[in-house]
Amino acid sequence: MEIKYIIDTLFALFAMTLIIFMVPGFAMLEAGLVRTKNVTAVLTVNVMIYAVASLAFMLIGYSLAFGSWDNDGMSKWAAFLFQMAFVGKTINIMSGGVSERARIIPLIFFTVIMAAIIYPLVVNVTWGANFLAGTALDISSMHDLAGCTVIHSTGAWALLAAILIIGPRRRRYGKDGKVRVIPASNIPLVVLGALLLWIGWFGFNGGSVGSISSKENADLVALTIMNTNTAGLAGAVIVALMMYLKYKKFDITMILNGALGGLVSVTAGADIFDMYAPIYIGAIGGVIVVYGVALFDKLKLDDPVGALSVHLLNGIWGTIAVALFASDISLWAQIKGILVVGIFAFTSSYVVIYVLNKFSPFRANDEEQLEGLDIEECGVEAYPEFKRTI
Amino acid sequence: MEIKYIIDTLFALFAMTLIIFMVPGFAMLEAGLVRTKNVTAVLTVNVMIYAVASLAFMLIGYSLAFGSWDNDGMSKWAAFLFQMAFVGKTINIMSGGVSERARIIPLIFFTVIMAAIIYPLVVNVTWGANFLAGTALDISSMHDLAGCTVIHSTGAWALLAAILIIGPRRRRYGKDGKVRVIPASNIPLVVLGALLLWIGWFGFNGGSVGSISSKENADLVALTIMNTNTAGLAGAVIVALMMYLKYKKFDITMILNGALGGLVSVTAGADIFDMYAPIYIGAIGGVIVVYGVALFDKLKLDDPVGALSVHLLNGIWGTIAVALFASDISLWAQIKGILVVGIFAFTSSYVVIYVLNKFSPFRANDEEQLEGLDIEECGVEAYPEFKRTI
Amino acid sequence: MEIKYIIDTLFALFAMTLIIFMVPGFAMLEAGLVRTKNVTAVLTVNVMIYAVASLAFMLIGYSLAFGSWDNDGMSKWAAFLFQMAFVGKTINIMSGGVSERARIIPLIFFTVIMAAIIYPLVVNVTWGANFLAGTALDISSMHDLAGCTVIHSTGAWALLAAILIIGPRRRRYGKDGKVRVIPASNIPLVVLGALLLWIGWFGFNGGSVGSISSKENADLVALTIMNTNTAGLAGAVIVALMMYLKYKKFDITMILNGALGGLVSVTAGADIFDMYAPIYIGAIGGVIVVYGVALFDKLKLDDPVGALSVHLLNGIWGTIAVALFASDISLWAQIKGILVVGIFAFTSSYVVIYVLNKFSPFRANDEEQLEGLDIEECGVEAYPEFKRTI
Amino acid sequence: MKKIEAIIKPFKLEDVKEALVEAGIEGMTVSEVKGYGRQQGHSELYRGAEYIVEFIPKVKIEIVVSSDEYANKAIEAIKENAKTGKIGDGKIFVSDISKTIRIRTDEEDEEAL
Amino acid sequence: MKKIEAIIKPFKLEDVKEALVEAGIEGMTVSEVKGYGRQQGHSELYRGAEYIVEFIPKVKIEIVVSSDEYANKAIEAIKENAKTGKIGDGKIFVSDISKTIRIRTDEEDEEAL
Amino acid sequence: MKKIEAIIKPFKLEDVKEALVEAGIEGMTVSEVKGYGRQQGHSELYRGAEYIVEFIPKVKIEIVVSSDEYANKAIEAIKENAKTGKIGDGKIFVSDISKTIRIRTDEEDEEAL
Ligand SMILES: Nc1ncnc2c1ncn2[C@@H]1O[C@H](COP(=O)(O)OP(=O)(O)O)[C@@H](O)[C@H]1O
Ligand SMILES: Nc1ncnc2c1ncn2[C@@H]1O[C@H](COP(=O)(O)OP(=O)(O)O)[C@@H](O)[C@H]1O
Ligand SMILES: Nc1ncnc2c1ncn2[C@@H]1O[C@H](COP(=O)(O)OP(=O)(O)O)[C@@H](O)[C@H]1O
Repeated sequence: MEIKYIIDTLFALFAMTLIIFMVPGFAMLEAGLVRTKNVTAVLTVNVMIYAVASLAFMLIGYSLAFGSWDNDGMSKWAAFLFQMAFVGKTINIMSGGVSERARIIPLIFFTVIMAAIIYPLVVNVTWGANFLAGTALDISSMHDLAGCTVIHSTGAWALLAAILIIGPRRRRYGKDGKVRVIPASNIPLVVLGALLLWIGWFGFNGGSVGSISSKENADLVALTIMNTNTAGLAGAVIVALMMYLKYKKFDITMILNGALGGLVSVTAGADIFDMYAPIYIGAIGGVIVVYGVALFDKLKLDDPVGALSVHLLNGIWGTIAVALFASDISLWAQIKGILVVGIFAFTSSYVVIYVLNKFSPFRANDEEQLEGLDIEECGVEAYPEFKRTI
Repeated sequence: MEIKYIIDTLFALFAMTLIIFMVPGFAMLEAGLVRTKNVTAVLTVNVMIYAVASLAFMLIGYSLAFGSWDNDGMSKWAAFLFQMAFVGKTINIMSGGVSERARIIPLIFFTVIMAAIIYPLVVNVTWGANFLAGTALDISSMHDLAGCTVIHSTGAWALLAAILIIGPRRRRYGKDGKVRVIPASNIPLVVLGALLLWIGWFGFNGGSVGSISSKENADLVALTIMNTNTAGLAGAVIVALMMYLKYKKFDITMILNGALGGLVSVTAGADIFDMYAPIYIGAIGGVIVVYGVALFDKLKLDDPVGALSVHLLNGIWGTIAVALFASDISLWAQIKGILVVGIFAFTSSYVVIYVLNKFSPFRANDEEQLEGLDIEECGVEAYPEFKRTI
Repeated sequence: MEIKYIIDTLFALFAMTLIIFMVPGFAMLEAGLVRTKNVTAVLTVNVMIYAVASLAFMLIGYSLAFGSWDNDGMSKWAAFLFQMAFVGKTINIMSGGVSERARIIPLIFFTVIMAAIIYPLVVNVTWGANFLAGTALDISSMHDLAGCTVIHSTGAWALLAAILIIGPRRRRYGKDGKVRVIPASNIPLVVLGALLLWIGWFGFNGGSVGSISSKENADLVALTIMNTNTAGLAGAVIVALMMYLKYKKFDITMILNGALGGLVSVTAGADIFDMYAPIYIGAIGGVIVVYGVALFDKLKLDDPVGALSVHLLNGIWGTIAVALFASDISLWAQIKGILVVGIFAFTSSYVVIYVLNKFSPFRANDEEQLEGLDIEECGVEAYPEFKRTI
Repeated sequence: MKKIEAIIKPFKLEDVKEALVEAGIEGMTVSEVKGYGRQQGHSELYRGAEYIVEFIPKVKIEIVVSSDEYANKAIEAIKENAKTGKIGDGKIFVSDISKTIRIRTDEEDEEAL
Repeated sequence: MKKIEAIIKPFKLEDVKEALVEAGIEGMTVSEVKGYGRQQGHSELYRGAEYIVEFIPKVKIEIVVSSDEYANKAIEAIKENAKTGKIGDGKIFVSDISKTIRIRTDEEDEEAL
Repeated sequence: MKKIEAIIKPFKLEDVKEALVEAGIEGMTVSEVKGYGRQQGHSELYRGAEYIVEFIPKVKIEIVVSSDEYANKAIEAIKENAKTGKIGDGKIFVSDISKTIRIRTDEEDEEAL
């Protein structure tokens, strides 16, 4: 047994490390997607989320989620680290979607509450101690391998609440209802960030199998990583095709969102799909992103990085897909899980953000947005020596 | 035996992950080496190659190469993932060398054929099922640990075919025969990319040992990684010296090419060299790059990233070096392998590119090249807010 | 026993790989912190340090440090690779702090001597063969898990010597004693670099436990990584707070230095602290950085990346902290270790740099600094197509 | 012919451009410049130290027009649309141009505009 | 003295510069500007949405010459070498300069050029 | 009114600006340009091949002043502070401005400066 303990500890540390690559992953992706005047601010937010969320989770959230630090299968420190690597992601999803207008201080307050309470409660009723066990709201039979609902939807529900309260960026939607396109400022960073996220996903989903120390589990982990990758591939390919058919051009910003959508969509069931299902699931995930981005813009829900489409719509789709593409999974259990988590995550986030907003307004005013959050919030320009074009 | 299965699965997943870091590695390297107006296009090509080649290899190529998915030593999914991580590299080598002028659509078509057929056939006769077994063309006795010939030369032969058909970039060679130097646009990206490739090489070569689950294999894997690294070091150092002697300056773009040349040159035999041989092999690899780059420019073979020198010349040199620096390796077997693979890879690529080129021309015309492929092919500028200098 | 050998070899290779990510980590961090005209030069220095230091350590330093290449617990090649991954860091610390004015050639000479002799001697008397054993200077009872003193202080003492000899950057300190602030040129690279260093630290400290192949060691490794991470979190949070209280702004360049300071400060004892101690240790480390940066500027010791505060002050603090926060560690043993290493590292570096400086002056003259080291030393502009602002 | 050079706040460019087009000005050349004047620069941070950025980003618009009438139209359009009422709104300078050529057609003066 | 300002397509700069040097013009100052005129901007994409980039990169060349003769030479060199015949080739503007100084030597006017 | 355009070496900007402010010049507009003249460009490397960068970074300062007196003050300030004595120090060009407007206040000419 000792050898299993050792190998699973090593495996968890390996998986954890891959997930931590998502910290620069998110940071680079978002730094590339926003305008140069808001780059330092989003980077600062990303660093602060990692720092604050991880500490809050260590001090409060982890116990709340799992009831205890004990672990038989591997070092409890490794088990913690693996779980800790997740928590910031929920908040990254939220912060990315309100970037270019949300101030740092209230985001940090929200990070504390999300990492210490909201997310741990979601984990509690799904993967953790489950205080709802035995009640009508028990959703522990939902199959959600690595957080399609638990992480991606949770973060994106918080984002939806935040967008509703904070509103769109200055001049994003014209008086005449026209949508003003605000392009990404640094495409290499976008690509680097997306690819680091992609690699991190191997640890995210593979590590969520929880153990590699038996022949079956070794197969399961490898299959999970393969399926994860496949869905990302399919998401990228389908969106490339859609872009080419529409514009005769390959819009890389959308293609990468398609890949990420594919990756989210396979996250709930990567361990129990056969090797072909992820092609369909990921491709549908990609299509969802393309229509989702347009839809949210029509609804004037301003989301600079496309997080609502990538994480919310695909978080839902991916959780449902498990019931459609894997056997022995109850569609109802999946939907119930989506609903319970969704209602809880959205409502609690809405209330928290609403209240925080009274004390420490999230929204930078028009003048601050015009100047850029970098100077207002950080005092540090991202590229001070580079001449900006108009 | 179960424990060996588990450890080798974990090891393959670790090695595979390192190789996947070569996806951002190639992407950043090439994005840094091309002009700002072609950055999005090369990034898009890199992402599409990963997506399309991996899917094609999964659906067709892998079976063609190995005859079956079965695997006793480790999870078959892990074995597949490890092999899948290789396939895109061959095409990256080719696409990098025709960047700044090759259109995306025909590159994608070529990617499908390369990943589904050409590369799998090369693998088949070297590491795989070997349909040439017993014939006069049997080259399975060539020692090529991690693809000096199988991957690097194959990709570079395809590149040579592509350059012959597509031609140089607009105004690269003046009417008077003068070579116009087109400098790299973003050196930090070049360095980041090269270093990510370097790290990926540990997985590439180390993982190619195939198993770490015995004392001998553990030593072999560690020695392989050490030798790989050493050759890269030697390549960098010798080129730095050469540049300093010639210009009293350290041309980092050449130094990194030297390091990559060193890494390629040790790829065939890193597992069977002693710890000193890679110093010589890598240093010679570096020297080859310096003269190679100048040579190909004299031949008017326009290769913006130096791939012919790094991958073709050093692919050949590295494969021969095994016979020179390791015992019990037949020089003739190595040369025969180089020839058979080279003739097949070059001819088949040439025919495929030639035919594709009739239907979907590879070359962006002069006006499109002037405007830059980013706007023509992707509609997305890489750095829209940064003012470009003339 | 064979299985332990295998697992520890795999573990060392994993840890080594993470440390190698610090090569791009340092490179990106420094490339982001210096002005655009010196970016290629610092990148070149970083690459040359990795190449030259690793080779010198392989050919000379490793034997000098450990007496022999033999290893029972794991593959000797893996053991070497893990140690080799350290050596460049010492010099990175030094080179970063004299960037924007130190020429490449003398830096390379110093790299050879540091990697072949100075650093190996420090290792010899702390982790290695210990030629001081039994003498009054024996410091082998200092607890320094992963090089708080052995690596960070050693490198930073060399830096202090270098700054004293080389002097500040042109016009950094006005005639009137005023300090001219020279801001970082590329914040995304700074963040990317710092986060890669952070991840590398997991391998650095975790791997320094030396073995994961027993239940106790698995726990120890996981705890070490967790503690490492926690101290980085605490350093970031405390500095963010200090910056906000002082300026109502989040200065990310300082926050990241705080995180790095926290990471250094926990490096000596991450394996023997409980899970809460690193919060205090890292937070103090962050505070030290804030005051340290200001202090060194008052002393006119010009250190563009803050290495003296991050590595020297926190190297000392972290080594002392072991005695304060862990039981059974002698404060005197720690202080003695700091002193012996400090005096040796500073004096030997000073002499070497002083002598080298006579033959090959370190300092680029004012005109060269004005033009920028990129053109003077490398002939390669980092961002030739990007228009620079005044 | 008159040349009108206006230094304005960058975010006003779009409004000004639209007003100019409406006023019948069909061509213009703009560039990013830095201004120094009464408007105070802001302070920035680097590793815990503050410093002042004195030069403020502005946009310069250059328009050559064939007649005083157009010049006045252009000036009016700029004045109305670049104004925020806060320090730093910028300046308009008018000078004489003695000759204009359209490179494509070799047309000169009025015809070239 | 005359000042010649030419707005041209960026990729024509090298040809124009060489022609100017051949015509005996020893100095010039160039800058990157954006032009708005009859030439249409192109459309770009971002996450599946299209938008138009209206301002087109151009290069501005400024040359001060001492005599009408040189002015004409310069204008000819520019006209011939900047022309593609397609919309957007740009404009040449000529104006007067009342004084020129070479900073290095304090030379003035003709001698400073 | 006079417009003074000076092309100087970039690292001299700070000194020149301070001297101008001391001379009572309250406003100026600067931009990054590239110069071509007697000063030779430097050579750079790319993958082992050398090439020449011909255009040299310069800074252009534009100042509009109300009187010849101020013009002379400005010219003196620039001449003294931009000089290094080496080739490439740059040029000063003076021309006439017929009208100036301060956008914020609609003030004109002298009052606008
Ligand atoms: N004398 C001048 N010559 C050239 N440009 C000037 C002059 N005075 C002001 N400017 C330009 O006009 C801009 C605005 O001037 P400023 O004094 O800040 O405010 P205001 O225009 O409201 O008086 C400056 O940033 C500078 O670009
Ligand atoms: N009235 C004007 N004032 C200043 N610049 C102008 C004017 N008209 C055109 N330009 C400049 O000349 C460029 C070319 O003009 P455009 O109308 O597009 O084509 P063409 O020169 O072929 O008529 C524009 O992009 C702009 O930079
Ligand atoms: N005739 C000219 N018209 C416009 N700008 C010029 C002219 N001659 C020189 N310049 C500008 O002045 C700068 C310095 O000129 P240069 O001939 O190199 O040295 P110097 O000013 O010492 O004679 C050039 O880089 C260019 O920007």
